[in-house]
Amino acid sequence: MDLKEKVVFNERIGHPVQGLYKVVLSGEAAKTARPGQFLHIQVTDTSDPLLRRPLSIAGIDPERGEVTIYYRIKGKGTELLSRIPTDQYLSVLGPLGTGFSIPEKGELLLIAGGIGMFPLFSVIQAAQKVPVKIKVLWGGENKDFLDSADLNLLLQKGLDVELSTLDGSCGEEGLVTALLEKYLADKNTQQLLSKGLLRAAACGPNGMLKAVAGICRNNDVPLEVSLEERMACGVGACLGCVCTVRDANGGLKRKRVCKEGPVMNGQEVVWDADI
Amino acid sequence: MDLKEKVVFNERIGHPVQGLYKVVLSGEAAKTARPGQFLHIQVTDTSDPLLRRPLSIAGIDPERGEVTIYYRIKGKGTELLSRIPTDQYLSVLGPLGTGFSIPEKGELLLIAGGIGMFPLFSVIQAAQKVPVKIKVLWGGENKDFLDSADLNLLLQKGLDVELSTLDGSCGEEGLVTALLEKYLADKNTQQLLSKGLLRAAACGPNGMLKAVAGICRNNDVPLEVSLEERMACGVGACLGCVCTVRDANGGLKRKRVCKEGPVMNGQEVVWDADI
Amino acid sequence: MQTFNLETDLAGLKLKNPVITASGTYGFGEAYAPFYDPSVLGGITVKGITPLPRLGNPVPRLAETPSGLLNSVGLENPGLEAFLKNYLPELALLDTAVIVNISGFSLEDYALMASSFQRGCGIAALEVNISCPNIKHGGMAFGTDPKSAEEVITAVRKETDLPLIAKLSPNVTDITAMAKAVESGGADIISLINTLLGMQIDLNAQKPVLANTMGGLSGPAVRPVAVRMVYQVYQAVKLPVIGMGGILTWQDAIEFMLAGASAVSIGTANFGNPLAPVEILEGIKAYCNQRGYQSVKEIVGLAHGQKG
Amino acid sequence: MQTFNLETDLAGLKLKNPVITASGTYGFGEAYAPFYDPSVLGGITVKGITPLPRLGNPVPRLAETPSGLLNSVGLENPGLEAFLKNYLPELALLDTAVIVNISGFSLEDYALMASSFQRGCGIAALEVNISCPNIKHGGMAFGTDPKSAEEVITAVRKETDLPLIAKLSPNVTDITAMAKAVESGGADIISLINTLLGMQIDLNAQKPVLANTMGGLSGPAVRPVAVRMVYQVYQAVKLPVIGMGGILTWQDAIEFMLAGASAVSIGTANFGNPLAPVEILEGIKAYCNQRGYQSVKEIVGLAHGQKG
Ligand SMILES: Cc1cc2nc3c(=O)[nH]c(=O)nc-3n(C[C@H](O)[C@H](O)[C@H](O)COP(=O)(O)OP(=O)(O)OC[C@H]3O[C@@H](n4cnc5c(N)ncnc54)[C@H](O)[C@@H]3O)c2cc1C
Ligand SMILES: Cc1cc2nc3c(=O)[nH]c(=O)nc-3n(C[C@H](O)[C@H](O)[C@H](O)COP(=O)(O)OP(=O)(O)OC[C@H]3O[C@@H](n4cnc5c(N)ncnc54)[C@H](O)[C@@H]3O)c2cc1C
Ligand SMILES: Cc1cc2nc3c(=O)[nH]c(=O)nc-3n(C[C@H](O)[C@H](O)[C@H](O)COP(=O)(O)O)c2cc1C
Ligand SMILES: Cc1cc2nc3c(=O)[nH]c(=O)nc-3n(C[C@H](O)[C@H](O)[C@H](O)COP(=O)(O)O)c2cc1C
Ligand code: FES
Ligand code: FES
Repeated sequence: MDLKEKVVFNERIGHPVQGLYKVVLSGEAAKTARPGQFLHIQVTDTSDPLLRRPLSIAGIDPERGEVTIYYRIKGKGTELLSRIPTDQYLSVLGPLGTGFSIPEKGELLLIAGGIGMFPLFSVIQAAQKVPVKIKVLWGGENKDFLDSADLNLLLQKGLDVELSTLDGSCGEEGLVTALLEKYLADKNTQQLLSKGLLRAAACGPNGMLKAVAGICRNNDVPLEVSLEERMACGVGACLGCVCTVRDANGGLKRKRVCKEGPVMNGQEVVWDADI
Repeated sequence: MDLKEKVVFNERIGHPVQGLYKVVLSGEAAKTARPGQFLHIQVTDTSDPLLRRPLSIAGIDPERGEVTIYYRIKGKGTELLSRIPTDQYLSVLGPLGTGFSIPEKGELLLIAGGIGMFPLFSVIQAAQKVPVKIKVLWGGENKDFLDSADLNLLLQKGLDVELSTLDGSCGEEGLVTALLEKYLADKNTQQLLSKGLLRAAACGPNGMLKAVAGICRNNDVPLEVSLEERMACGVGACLGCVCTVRDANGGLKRKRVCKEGPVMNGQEVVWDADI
Repeated sequence: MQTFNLETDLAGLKLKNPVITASGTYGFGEAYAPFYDPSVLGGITVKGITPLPRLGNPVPRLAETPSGLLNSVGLENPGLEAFLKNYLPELALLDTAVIVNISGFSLEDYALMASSFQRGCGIAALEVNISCPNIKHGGMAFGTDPKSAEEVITAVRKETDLPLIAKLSPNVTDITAMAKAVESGGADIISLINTLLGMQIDLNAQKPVLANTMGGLSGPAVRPVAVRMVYQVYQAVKLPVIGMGGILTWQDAIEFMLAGASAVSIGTANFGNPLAPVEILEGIKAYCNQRGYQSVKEIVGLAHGQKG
Repeated sequence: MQTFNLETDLAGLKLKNPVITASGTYGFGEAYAPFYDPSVLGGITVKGITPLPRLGNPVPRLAETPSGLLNSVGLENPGLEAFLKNYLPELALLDTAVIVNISGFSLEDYALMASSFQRGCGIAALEVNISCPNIKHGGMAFGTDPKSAEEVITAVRKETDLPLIAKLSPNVTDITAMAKAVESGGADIISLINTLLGMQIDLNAQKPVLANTMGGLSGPAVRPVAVRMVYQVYQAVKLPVIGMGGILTWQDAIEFMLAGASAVSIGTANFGNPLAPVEILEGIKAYCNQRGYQSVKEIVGLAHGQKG
């Protein structure tokens, strides 16, 4: 669980303005990692910043013993991470948390907002090994972002991808939720649905996930979402990272995003819980 | 005063157990630096550690625009410094503080304890440009330390060097103060002294400097000492780094080691001031 | 080396070594079990419990600060009943001193909690949290006024025969007055410090980062304040002290012990380094061995010179 | 862009911009002059002065802590007379608000100091340090008890017509009680926070690092506590607030202003980055410009929602 992983690649990808990086770690993590899990990474050995940084696993190569992570420079922690040279070892906790379930048949609909695509890369990797069809809906700010965030990786795999951008510079203009609504309204999709052969997995900003959960509920699509919340321990000890869920009896409960999540049943999450 | 200096060399020297490093900085500092001054160096851009680290200038090359510093890994700050790769820029304040005076004739006696030799390297460099004779007394823990601390540099220059070590592994067994007493008792030295042609400069641990000051007072040798004290600002603003001096009227005063020092009149300093 | 003794005894609370984990940072003893066996530690303190279950505060509950962490978990816990049923049995099996941390919003709350724990129930001591700064309607008042603090401890003392640890809040003008108050109230041991009240503001949203506005500051940022308070309390009262607040390394732990702590508690450090308590224990051992002490008790309070 | 107004007015203390330097971290205005012209700042606060010259505490006076600095300078200063003769004339020439920080060990001390400074003497305001934790025989008492704090301010108020800044100590249970006390005493402005009392212990020597045992903690480590106190004081009293405590960057400065500070003071940050005050000023300007504010006053207290 507490690993020393060797940095074998850590470089900026795409256009500098997007601040996106890809890091490949070699070590034990790859042996047990499942799609949707995350690593809790120490970015410095001084006490500022004090906490580790949670980053989702985007690629798993058990044979080579490598995991891939994509990250965006947000603040001090990710900035420090981006400066770590190859061959250096990182202290890593993980793989942590629950993973996405990979259905064995039918269609798996992946819905991503922005860098929410990254954890879904690992889902694609796993799903391509089973006879399930993959459909990707991905919304980003603009074409530059999508290109920078390794859109090519999906296209090269020959996947069925629909895109949306806020400025219309690539795919549909608008939100990924519009793509979702259109796709679910489609006759073929309805057929799949009626046979219980469609499942969805989503990752992205909270507002988007909430909207996706609403649409999926209206259409009876089983949905898994990957949540983000500020984390301290990453292992269920501090209760810092909770989300609110409604249990079978309608009562409210907390679940720890790091332990019972980050992947949760999309219908059980209470979005914008104000308690 | 606030400079960006480029690290052109930063490597361990000598035996690893000694933890000694040499760093060469290229930039503006070399243009105005005088022997005995120090640089106040930022070792990280996070807030832990918060303060800069004061390090003495050991070598000045105005033509190449380079200053050399020797340092010993003591704690977190010097450890972080040792990890800084070449070609990176460091934020440096300085050159700061007073310098040693270099007499134009007679003999300059340099008395060093341990890594206290390092600032005196810059004195030697300067003194070799004027017709003053240099005599070095240097005490260290053992031969391994002296070798690691670039003893060769002195020997190569053909300087008149006497050594002492605590374990007798090199030079006399014992303290550098014993070398000093013996040297001052010497007839030739007494002659120089009586003609007012001997001056001394010392750097080392406080206890040693106190003893050296006592011996020099007894023998009427003018003495400059370079002091160390914990520093925050390095520029005279915080009053954190004071030493106590006795003024002409016998009254006690504070002087700031960073501003009125680090080089002070050895006879004016009140050692072990308990107020 | 072999004769060196790590055992320590804090007014009836026997510990096999002086390293404990701090309440709220170690779950109910299960969270770090995948990393090492908690039984190697002197003790573990469980998350603060209250008479009734609590959902705690909304998120965000965490904010990182320079060398520090703000939290406003708000005492989320399953409540007394669920604790006794679902957690205590497992905890009682551990070969380490289990300390239960209790919080309440009235004297009756505290008394009720205390009456549920007695010698032989599987725990080693009760820690009374009179200082949690996260709860708007309680907690704070008890921990920042000597009289209320004494009352709580008196109320709890009546209800249990377990060793009683009073956990002090640092958000006070005079920590020694608080220490004396809980001493009069009948506490056996004092633990300190709980978190310092702090906050952070989001520049984009132009509002507090924590949903609860304010939170408790922990981590190395607060260590100098914690060491100072341990030092002061050691001089002010006779009770043994459990020191905590920003201990990351064994050096930090020794600092607290020299200041007067008979044992140390590790909190926020767990988050960065799950093995911190184990490494700290090893470091304490090495420091004492190297200096030739026979027992870890010998270093307690040495920084005071005479008294030590 | 051109119409943006950096000027601010704190109850009669006019500042051309809201960035000030903190007492004890800027000498008498000369230390950072080689780096930039101090007149670009809104104000500078000079080292605390006392009626008589003081040697201050023995060394070591400094100890570094995680993201923090402990100091026990002990109010070393040349004394009132030498200040008036040797420092004030130069200071009066600066085109910035010069704030003189005064400390004392009795009400008479404070009154005496205050009577020496009046409008027109070349300074813009008097800051009363009732909170210096470094002096064993004074300071602390005034700053940690509301009644004494009010007395000091009342005594000073009688003696000077200058704008009066009361500088509060954070080492109190209830900062709002202190704020209300100095408001009743007649303070025009409140500045906070002074340093938190802390200490560090040397593991080899097994004694406190600072010769004076304890010292005042400053720097980013204390920022969450300082922001919290500014936020609380802003709600508790009507006086304008000068916020300080661990401000390193313009982001930190904005945090204090959103919490309710009308101006900010830069202390420990100077030591790491002599240009910090200038860079912070630029950052405040950019933040306000980017968000379309006309005046820097508009952001003060925004984190309070309604009230702001
Ligand atoms: C389970 C999980 C998986 C994640 N996977 C990825 C990923 O694959 N790629 C990626 O780029 N980012 C991912 N994130 C977000 C990433 O953790 C944050 O962007 C990062 O912690 C920011 O740190 P910082 O120091 O750069 O930013 P700062 O803004 O300086 O961080 C300040 C504090 O806020 C916390 N914080 C800030 N943003 C977030 C956030 N979105 N989620 C949680 N905590 C946050 C930080 O951890 C830190 O404690 C994930 C987050 C979670 C919880
Ligand atoms: C004017 C001056 C010149 C110096 N020149 C040299 C030199 O040329 N080579 C060299 O190796 N060392 C030199 N030193 C000592 C050097 O500054 C310290 O060893 C260094 O600051 C230790 O930092 P650290 O983080 O590694 O150690 P830590 O022990 O972790 O430092 C903790 C704190 O104590 C302070 N501190 C620790 N030791 C000293 C010390 N001896 N003097 C002042 N502050 C100290 C640090 O600055 C820091 O704030 C000099 C000191 C001064 C004041
Ligand atoms: C996330 C978190 C939750 C905490 N919960 C509790 C609690 O329930 N009861 C309690 O007495 N202290 C609680 N504390 C305080 C710690 O037990 C400890 O006193 C404090 O964090 C200082 O130590 P540290 O700096 O080592 O963390 C909590 C601290 C943190 C960080
Ligand atoms: C070295 C030093 C000396 C100080 N001297 C004084 C002083 O004389 N009078 C005073 O009111 N505050 C004094 N202070 C407190 C600062 O003015 C300021 O309130 C405190 O350091 C918090 O701000 P900062 O974190 O930005 O430094 C001093 C602080 C430091 C670090
Ligand atoms: S991060 Fe600590 S419980 Fe999830
Ligand atoms: S280090 Fe600040 S005055 Fe010398």
